[in-house]
Amino acid sequence: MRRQIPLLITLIVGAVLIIAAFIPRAPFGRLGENFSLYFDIIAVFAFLLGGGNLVRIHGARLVRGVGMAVTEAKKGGGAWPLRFVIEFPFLAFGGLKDRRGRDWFFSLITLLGFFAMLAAGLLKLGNPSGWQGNVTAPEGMFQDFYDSMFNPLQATMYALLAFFVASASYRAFRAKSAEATILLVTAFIILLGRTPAGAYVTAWMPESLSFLTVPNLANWVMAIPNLAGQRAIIIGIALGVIAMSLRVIIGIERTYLGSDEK
Amino acid sequence: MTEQTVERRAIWYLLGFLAVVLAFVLSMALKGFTQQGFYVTLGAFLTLSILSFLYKDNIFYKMAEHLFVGVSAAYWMVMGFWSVMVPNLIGKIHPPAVKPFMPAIASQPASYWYLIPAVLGIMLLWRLMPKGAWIARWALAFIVGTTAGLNFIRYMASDLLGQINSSMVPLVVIQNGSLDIMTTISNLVLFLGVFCGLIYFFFSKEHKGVFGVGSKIGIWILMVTFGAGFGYTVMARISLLVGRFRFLFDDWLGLLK
Amino acid sequence: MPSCWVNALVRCVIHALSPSVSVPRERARESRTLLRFFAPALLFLGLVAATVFAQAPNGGAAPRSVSDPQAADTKGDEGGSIMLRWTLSPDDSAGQVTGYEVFRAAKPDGPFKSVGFASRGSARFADGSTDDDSSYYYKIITTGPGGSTETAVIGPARSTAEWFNSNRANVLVIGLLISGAVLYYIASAKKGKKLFIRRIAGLEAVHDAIGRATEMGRPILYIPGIQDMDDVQTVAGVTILGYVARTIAEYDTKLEVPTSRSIVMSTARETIKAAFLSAGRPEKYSDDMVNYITDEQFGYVAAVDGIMVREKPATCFYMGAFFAEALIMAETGNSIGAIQIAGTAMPAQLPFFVAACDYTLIGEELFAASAYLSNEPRQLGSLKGQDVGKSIAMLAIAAGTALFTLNQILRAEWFASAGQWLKNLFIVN
Amino acid sequence: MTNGVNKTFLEKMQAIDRRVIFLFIGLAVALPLLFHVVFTEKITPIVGAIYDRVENLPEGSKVLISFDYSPSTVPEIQPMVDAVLRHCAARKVKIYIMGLWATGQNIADETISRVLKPEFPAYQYGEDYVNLGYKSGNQGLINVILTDLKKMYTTDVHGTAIDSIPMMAPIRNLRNFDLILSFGGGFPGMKEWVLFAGDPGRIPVAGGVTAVSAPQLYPYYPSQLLGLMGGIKGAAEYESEVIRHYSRFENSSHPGIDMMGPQAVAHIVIILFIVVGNVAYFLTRRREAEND
Repeated sequence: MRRQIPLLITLIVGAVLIIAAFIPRAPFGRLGENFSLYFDIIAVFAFLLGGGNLVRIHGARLVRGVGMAVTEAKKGGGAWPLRFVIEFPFLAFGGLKDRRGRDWFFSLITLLGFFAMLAAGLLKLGNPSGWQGNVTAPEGMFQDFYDSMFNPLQATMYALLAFFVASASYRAFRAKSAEATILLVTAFIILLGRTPAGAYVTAWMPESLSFLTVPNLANWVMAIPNLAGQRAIIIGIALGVIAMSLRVIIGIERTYLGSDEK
Repeated sequence: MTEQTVERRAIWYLLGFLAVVLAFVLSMALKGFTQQGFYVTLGAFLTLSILSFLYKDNIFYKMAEHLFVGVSAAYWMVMGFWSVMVPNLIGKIHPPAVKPFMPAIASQPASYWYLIPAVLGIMLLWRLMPKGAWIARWALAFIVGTTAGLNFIRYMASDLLGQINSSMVPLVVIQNGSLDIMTTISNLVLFLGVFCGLIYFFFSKEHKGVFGVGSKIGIWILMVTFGAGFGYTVMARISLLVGRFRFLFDDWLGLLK
Repeated sequence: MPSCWVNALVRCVIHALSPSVSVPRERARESRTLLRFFAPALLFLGLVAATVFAQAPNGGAAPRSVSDPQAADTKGDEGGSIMLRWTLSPDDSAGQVTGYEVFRAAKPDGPFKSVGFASRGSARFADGSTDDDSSYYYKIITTGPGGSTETAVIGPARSTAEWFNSNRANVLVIGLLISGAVLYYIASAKKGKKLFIRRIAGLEAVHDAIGRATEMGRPILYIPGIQDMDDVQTVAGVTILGYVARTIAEYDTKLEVPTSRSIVMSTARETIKAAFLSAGRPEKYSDDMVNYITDEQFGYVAAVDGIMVREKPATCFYMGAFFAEALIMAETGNSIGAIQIAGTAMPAQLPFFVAACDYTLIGEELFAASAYLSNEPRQLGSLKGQDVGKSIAMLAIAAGTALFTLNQILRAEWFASAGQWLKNLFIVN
Repeated sequence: MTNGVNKTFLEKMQAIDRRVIFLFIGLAVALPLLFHVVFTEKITPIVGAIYDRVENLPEGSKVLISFDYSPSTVPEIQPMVDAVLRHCAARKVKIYIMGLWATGQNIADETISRVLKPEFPAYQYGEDYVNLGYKSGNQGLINVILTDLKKMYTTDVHGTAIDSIPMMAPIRNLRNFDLILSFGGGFPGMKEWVLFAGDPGRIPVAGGVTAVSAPQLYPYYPSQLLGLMGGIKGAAEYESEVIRHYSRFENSSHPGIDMMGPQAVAHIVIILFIVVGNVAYFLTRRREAEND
């Protein structure tokens, strides 16, 4: 029973949404749209699960780690709080022998960041227009935190890609096989074509061969063979999604629902 | 580890820690001890901490990473609360309740349909209860059913039909009585590419003989696509790094004019 | 005045074309003089006219009006909309038209109010603000830099709601065809019909990769994408996790699944729990295998990179929807020497997985993976059904291409219209 | 002896430590930035299509600009937005600003106060431009406002009722716009605008995306997508074109053009590394073949 009801829910919800796509009249016409809105709401409820998990894990590590660090400091005897302060960097940055509590200081950072941001946002601290103001209004504490921490962290993490893209292309673009050579040659043309250098390399070509200049070739590769491959991939994906959705709806694919037993 | 080495390590750690604090304070002195100066310095400090990961994992990266996790998790929760929970749930079920926050929507009529996601959300949370954790599966079943139903139609209509539609092009293009060579070649490549690409994806037929040749061409076309996608993207990635360097050089150090 | 010129032109042309036509001598001489004098000038003027005609027949003047305007209910909608169609103004392509403004009134004699503007080149406009209980009258005003002209009042038109979205009839038919094929092969596989499924290298490698982690005594990292459960790729990623977890349960290997969404965390826990149970090892399962990190894409990848360099997993799986973080993870995974198996239907990220991972499931293969790994006849049957879908797509593309090609070569109207008909079957509404 | 040394050198060239590559990339970006290296750009048809459409919009046309990105892609997207915004304002069209991304709202505010207010003082809020702000719902939001904008937007970003904003009077839904411009790169973004607004509503959609998303959008051009700016190069092309036609913008900032310098150098560095790797690979193979 515990398994049948969820399967039935999936079947009904999935089938109704598919049928509703063909009925423009209310309430069917807006069903898909409304269900998407419902999903967003459920996702916010779920934040409690995720956030709870985050706090639980880091909280536990913090408590355990601080305990261990204090024990460690007390071992030296004398004025252990003073010892704790002096040895703090050591005790905080991985100096503890027991793995389970070693990263306590980092967990503390996570928790501080989490609660500071949460408080600033939920209470709209420092918001120029108070409760009614937009939570992301400039000068609010939430936005300040965002600008000074979230933004540089996010942008830099993203920027790491500049380095990784270089190391990956150095390693992967090597003419070891027919496929790898094609990959290499195409990437090479496009790379050149995206810079002013591409235009200079083939600038000597006569007008009649202009389609062979690197920028034109790069544009052609983007517009034609790339497009062909994209289309094949997209059509394949669409069929994959259709079959997968059907399997889910009729209940053949149900690993996500857990087991029959409790 | 003897007690002495531990002590020595602790001292080194302490010195390192102080050096970082000092560097921070000095950098702030450059920008002026204002809130703005503090924020820019903090941003630069975090930027450098993340970049240090390129050399190897270290405590600066680890600190930045942990801060990022905490701050960003809370960020999305707050956004979810103010942009979904308040206007789309509370504001729909009991509009007067949101009057202190969003007076504009407080007078709209209540819509009790939104009790559905509320109930499903609570079901999902039920797994925290000691008993009846299985009830959460009902909510999951609803979510997965919605995903399956919506995506079935969405991919069917836009991706499948749309791409088939635009793949129908003449293989030979004759303009004013003469062959348009460029377009003809392009269309041939396009057709062959889509066709062979699809052959590659066949699961229930062995890729041998003519079919094998088609599938081979299919892989080649896919490789062209991947090479092109890769090459095209490099630019974007470099731009991001340029953005970070500009921040460091300009906003923080004031080197660019 | 212009008609006079046209007359002269026509006469000249007739004379030029028919030199042998017997005409009174005087008249003939007159025409010849006319010709001699005017022919070069006329030829020049004709050329100019021809070019100008193609661009701006009545430069500076108001554009000519649209013709054949019609107003009728928008078909296959929920009501509240009337569709207006017209034949473009002859001046449209000449760039003398800026657009078409649609005016509406409740009575044929007005007052008319503008309801919208269709830009140059568009021959239809949907007035999406009608009330199903009222009748409306319309007129269409063609505007251009030189002024504007309006059509006569058309109407009355009413909007109605329909029970069937006729614009989507093609989606219905093709959907039924493909679903039918999938269901048919599922049913026939259930009856015991043997199906051939080709080898998918990335999936063959799954067992070895798990075995390797066990031998090395290092954990396995599984990333089910960074999107929520409303993305079908995440559903695929989580189902594949189910099969991977079943294999892992048989070994003594640590599994780590960091997730970037709370709902995915819940679902992944259910999935792994069930997998361990069906492998007969429920006691080995713990909720700590799956942890929520953060919804933020780059915060998530920062943490995953941290896990990679500190715990050094021997095997990394990336199955689901990925964005830019794909390469950050795959390159870090590569630097620690992990075996990496990726699968995504994000075309933009496929190149990076192909470059940095050992095996990559490309698009459709991601959705086929769970069926393939399950090795269950019914699931495999659905793969055969997918192939039928591909055959339909290939047939349609081939037929459409053939018709359009024949039209180019033979210039026969029939091929063009047949091709267009076929193409329209696949139009997206 | 020499042979042995060479071989190890070749092997080294085949497996350069990634940190060496990282260092070179860092320098390739930092040095041109510090020493201000710039190149000139020529417009390509796919970008030109957008430029021409905006250029030919009659005064008072209604253009919707959607900010669908976050600070992480600002360096790549913002130059396009600035250039297009300047162009639109120079054409005196009415600009409607919104965002599918929560993060887009702040960026929009920032853009308005940095570009629109100081450079076009005649532009009046509510008359010539309006900021509708962010609403959640992704493609669902587009779906709704395709038929009824006021269902989702009852106020603008400042809380002013929509009905009291003069330029909102002629707007019932998305179909009332002459052009929709989306800037972004992820989900939701341009693809959703095409599928949920452009196609069903037959509204011209164009805009700019990060270079990584551009190849995915090529299939929609030109039938479903009017034009596309891909990455910084797209921005640099648009900037060059705007500057070429409007002398008043000669002294405006042009980050796209500025950023092409580091771009070009970094690209060449990557290309060189690929060449070195391949040459070393071939030499090793040939030597192995000779030794056999």
